[in-house]
Amino acid sequence: MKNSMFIITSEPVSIEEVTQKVVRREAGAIVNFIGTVREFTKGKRTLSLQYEAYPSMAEKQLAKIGEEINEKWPDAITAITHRTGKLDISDIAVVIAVSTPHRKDAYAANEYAIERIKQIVPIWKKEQWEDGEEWIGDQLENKSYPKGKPEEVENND
Amino acid sequence: MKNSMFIITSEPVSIEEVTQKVVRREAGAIVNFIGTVREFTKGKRTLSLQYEAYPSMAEKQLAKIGEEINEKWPDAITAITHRTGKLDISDIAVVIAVSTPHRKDAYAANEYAIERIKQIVPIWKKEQWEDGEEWIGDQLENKSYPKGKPEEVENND
Amino acid sequence: MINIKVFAHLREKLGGEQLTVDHTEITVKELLQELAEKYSIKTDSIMVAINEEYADSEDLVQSGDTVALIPPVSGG
Amino acid sequence: MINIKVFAHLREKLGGEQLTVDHTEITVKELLQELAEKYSIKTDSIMVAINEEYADSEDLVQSGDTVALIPPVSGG
Repeated sequence: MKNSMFIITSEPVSIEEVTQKVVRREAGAIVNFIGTVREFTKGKRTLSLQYEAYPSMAEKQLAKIGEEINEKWPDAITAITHRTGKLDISDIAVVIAVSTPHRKDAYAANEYAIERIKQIVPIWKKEQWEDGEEWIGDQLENKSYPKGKPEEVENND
Repeated sequence: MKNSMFIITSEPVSIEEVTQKVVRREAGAIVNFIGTVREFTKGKRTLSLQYEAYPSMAEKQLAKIGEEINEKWPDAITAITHRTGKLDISDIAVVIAVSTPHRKDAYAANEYAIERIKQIVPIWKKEQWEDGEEWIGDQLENKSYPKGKPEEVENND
Repeated sequence: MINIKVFAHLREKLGGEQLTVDHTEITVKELLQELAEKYSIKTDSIMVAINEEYADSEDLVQSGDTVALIPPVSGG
Repeated sequence: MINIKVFAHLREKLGGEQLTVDHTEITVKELLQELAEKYSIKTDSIMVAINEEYADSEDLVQSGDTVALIPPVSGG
């Protein structure tokens, strides 16, 4: 399973390991995105994070992002590993690696991947602060899915 | 010297090592660019590459790119290591790591760094093919610097 | 019988990872209405997956299917 | 004396990494003209650095400076 290109794991994520999966003779460019736990968000101090996933579906959705990337950038190869469980400040939550023959495509495809993860992959983040904790993305109910599923394109920061 | 953020080295480059230099509590996003030796360029097969640098000046120019990035993206931290000497297919020539609080800046600053490396850092690549070898970027003399130095903005692929 | 997986704040609210409801066939929309009433949850922002694929509100859930209630995701 | 470092194809063409020329003071432009004639090299595409900083064609090179002839770069 560790050899799969799209993984949900409770183990620490190795940048090298994810990157190695996309190295190939045809590619001259690899772009990585590494999401780490940030201490301050909008002035509020985070102590730690808890990530929960629906792992089997999340891996399918990551693979779907890989397919979408191949429709848009046929020469790109993508590997993504997302961690679950308790993470401390600066721990790695996600590594996305994309290799392409030319670098502009690697940047664009990589950025597309992280945008899509935030839209369609069933993973949830609970922030632990000094004065409480909260699941992110739900409690304000400021998002709704009238169609019962995510739109194809939707931008959230 | 290995602790410096901007390094020219004849040793293999570690993605982890360069990335670790930019990890910090304030940053939630790291983008890496990893330039590897590609086998085919415009249909021509490369056997290996030789990189030569003017190391002391090249490290100063890399540091200058870091300063330029901090003018444009004040919250970004940049580390760059470029290798010299003989490289085989898929070997890493350069690793650029940029960390920022928010991801869009990390992508933009990282792409800026690789563009600038290709403009102002005194490093030269010699391609070895089956039927010969050639220093890249000079032999066609299709570039000229009437002012004796590179323009501030110039795009080459 | 339809198995229903719940996650994140919903899992905490409903006190478990899995519920079951007894239907031979029901639309996603009807199922959400039933769950909203039974468990006093808001379902406006809930996405639904049937057997690990996102579903539309008019899609049919059948006995034996696994449904997941998916609150707005926040990975990455 | 002015030290001149050369790189890449220029180094191979001139058969070494370092040349010297004897001037107390000379502009970049004049120095390039002199080198172009002396070594039969084209200097249109050559950038010049004085003591590891890029220089303009009107900048002055002085005795003791290290000049680098920098062909179009191709790193990355």
